[in-house]
Amino acid sequence: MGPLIPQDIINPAWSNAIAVLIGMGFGFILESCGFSSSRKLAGVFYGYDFVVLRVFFTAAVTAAVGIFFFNYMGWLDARMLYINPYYINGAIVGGIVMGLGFITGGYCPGTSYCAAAIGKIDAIVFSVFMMVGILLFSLVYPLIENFYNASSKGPVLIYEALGMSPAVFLAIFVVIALVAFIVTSRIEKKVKKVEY
Amino acid sequence: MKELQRTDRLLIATGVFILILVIGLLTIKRPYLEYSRDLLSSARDAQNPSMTVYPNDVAALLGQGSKVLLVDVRSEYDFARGHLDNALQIPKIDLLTKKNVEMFRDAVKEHRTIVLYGKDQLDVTAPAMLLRDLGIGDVKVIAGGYEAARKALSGEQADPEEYNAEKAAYNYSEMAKAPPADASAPTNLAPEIVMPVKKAKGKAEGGC
Amino acid sequence: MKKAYIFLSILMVIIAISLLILPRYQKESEVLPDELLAHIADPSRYLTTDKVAEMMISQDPSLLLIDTRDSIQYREYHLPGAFLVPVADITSEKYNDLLNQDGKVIVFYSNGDLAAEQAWVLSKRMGLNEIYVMKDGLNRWMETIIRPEKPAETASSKELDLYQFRLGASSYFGGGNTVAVTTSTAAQPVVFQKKEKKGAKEGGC
Amino acid sequence: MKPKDSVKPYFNPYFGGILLGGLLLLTFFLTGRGLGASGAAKSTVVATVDKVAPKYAEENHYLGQFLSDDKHPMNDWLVFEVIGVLAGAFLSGALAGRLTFKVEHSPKITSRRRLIFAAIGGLLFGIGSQLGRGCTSGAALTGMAALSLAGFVTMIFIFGTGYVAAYFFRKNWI
Repeated sequence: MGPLIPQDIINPAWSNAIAVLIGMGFGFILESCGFSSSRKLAGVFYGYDFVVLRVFFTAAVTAAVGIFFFNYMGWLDARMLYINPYYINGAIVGGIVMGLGFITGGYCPGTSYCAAAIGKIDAIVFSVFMMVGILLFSLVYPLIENFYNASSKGPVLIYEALGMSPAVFLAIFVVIALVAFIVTSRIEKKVKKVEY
Repeated sequence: MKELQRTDRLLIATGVFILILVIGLLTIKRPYLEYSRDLLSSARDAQNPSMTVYPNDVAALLGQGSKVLLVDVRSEYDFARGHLDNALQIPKIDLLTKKNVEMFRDAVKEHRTIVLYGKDQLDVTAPAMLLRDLGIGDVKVIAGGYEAARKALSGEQADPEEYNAEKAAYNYSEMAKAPPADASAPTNLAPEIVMPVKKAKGKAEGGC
Repeated sequence: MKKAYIFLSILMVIIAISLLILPRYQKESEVLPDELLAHIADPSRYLTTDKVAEMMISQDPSLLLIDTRDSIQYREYHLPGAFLVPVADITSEKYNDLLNQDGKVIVFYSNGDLAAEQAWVLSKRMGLNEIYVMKDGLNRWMETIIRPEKPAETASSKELDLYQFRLGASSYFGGGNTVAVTTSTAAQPVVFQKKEKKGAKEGGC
Repeated sequence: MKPKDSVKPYFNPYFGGILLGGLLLLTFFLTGRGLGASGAAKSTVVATVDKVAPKYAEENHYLGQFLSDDKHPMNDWLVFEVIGVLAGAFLSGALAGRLTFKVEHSPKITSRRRLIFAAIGGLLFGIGSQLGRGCTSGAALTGMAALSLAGFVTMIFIFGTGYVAAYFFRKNWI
């Protein structure tokens, strides 16, 4: 059955309208979870608020389990889903730079939009400078082009890389998430509360 | 964490998610087509000689009457020009329609042998393999195809080896070592080897 | 509140277990049966020996010839550059890397074409693309490429052209050994007779 | 801070996670791809540069690949999605009474310092999201849901670096 738009079950002309609706849901959920507060987000790094980890892991587990079962039930053809290609350099260095950006800026792109939408001035500054950063990246791109495009592995799936079946990996993933939830709750109780 | 105090909505959301999965799993329809044999056993069994009926045995096969389900995969035109008695014409592309799969399964339940034939053995090798992989019994094929079977039925005895398409017809290594049989102009032709233009022609000839 | 989280934790464990015990119907990577049938019904996978010879002569870098016979036959004779992958072992792990190369056009061959066809069906089910079968196999290869038969004088220019190509190919693939002419002529009549028969059977197609 | 009664509490994070996961699943089901955020910023940059200096945009190896004659760079799925994000977040903030113009920062630092760090963070995130071919939502969250290796690696490095560097920036937050 699914995915619907790539298979023309829903006319692709609707895709932009659907994008707005999905985006609204995305923004609403992020804001309602408190992702519009940089201090709440940064809590994950200092142990006083693990909201990021909780939302993130719950969402990833729910969606991954859902995709697996939908595929199993024939509702969604998992082979047609977009898998972002794995470039070792890009993923690692990009991840490190983003991690630094996260701890200094306190937002990630999606959350900065949410925070900007409810009037957080720091988030507006963050979003604007994110675009400056992209521009900067395009300026130095010729210098790092080789590095950026090197070590391409194509769209690799993690269970393939680990040599597992998807079901086994997913089961492990669910258990890891559960352990992470329990451990972080314990940590949270011990760490001094921060008012924000 | 005061947010963690409220769990009513969380439980409802979880319940809805689980409910969707459970409904999905309960209403799941097993596809009517599934491989019942994995690749390994399919590969191991690919060259099982008992799956081939040689032309000389076709008469005996037809003599079994309703114990055999004979399927002709050639085109309707070829079928109209001549076919084996009691054969059913099913084009290759229609072999797996729901109706035909059910018919095959019923035939297997009634202990009938399914035999495919086409214009030659190659014509039915892949379809028979697919049907076997899908667990539709031991689907046999007629070596040499329709023409061979017809000839055998009209009394012409043929050596089964003749219809063993996988038999090496020549001693390849000997033949490849030796010069071309036609030695009229062997050397001066060498420069003409690479002729991409001839590609189309080669294809046209081999269009069969 | 505590109770709810305990319940949810147990639920997560149940999900994890249910993932593991879910019966598997089919390997995800395999081509579905009806798709496979559509490929089977499409005869474009058959390449003539002339086409294969031409690809070999032009040293097409994407060409990957696979010999689907057994190792004895392979050692006895195989097409130049061909790799041995017996049909019964084609699913074996050790041939995985060979068959799963990007940008390769795989051509299966055997003595006839049944083993090659079976290898094709298995590979197609495994999800390989760009795979072909050399029609009529090495038997035809010998008749057309190694020992091309001279067409009648009245044959069309197309056939004559093809013959010229085959003669060229023949000398490319091993002809030109003039010393052996006398020794092999004795065996030739037999060979030719057989070829005639084969050709007659061929007429059905 | 506003009076307590006018500000609604945040969602239970697990509830939010399940909603977000369900939304992600729906997105995959409808479009075959996941959510994203930084892609829209990239499209905006491409469109802006194309407007200001079209010649440069075309010549630039990086920006040039996102330009095509038949499609405006802003006519992109992610741009529309982010318009939705802004609207949805505004709606949520309005319903919960969280709409205020302010700079949120730790009481130990000044607003100025917070804004400077936000700018640095934005800059880094802009560069990093291009290097990593997606941000936390596009690469990490969506990638993890689809079980892609890139998603997991990116996620591990974002948060790993965050934890390593957290010590040096503690004054900004706690």
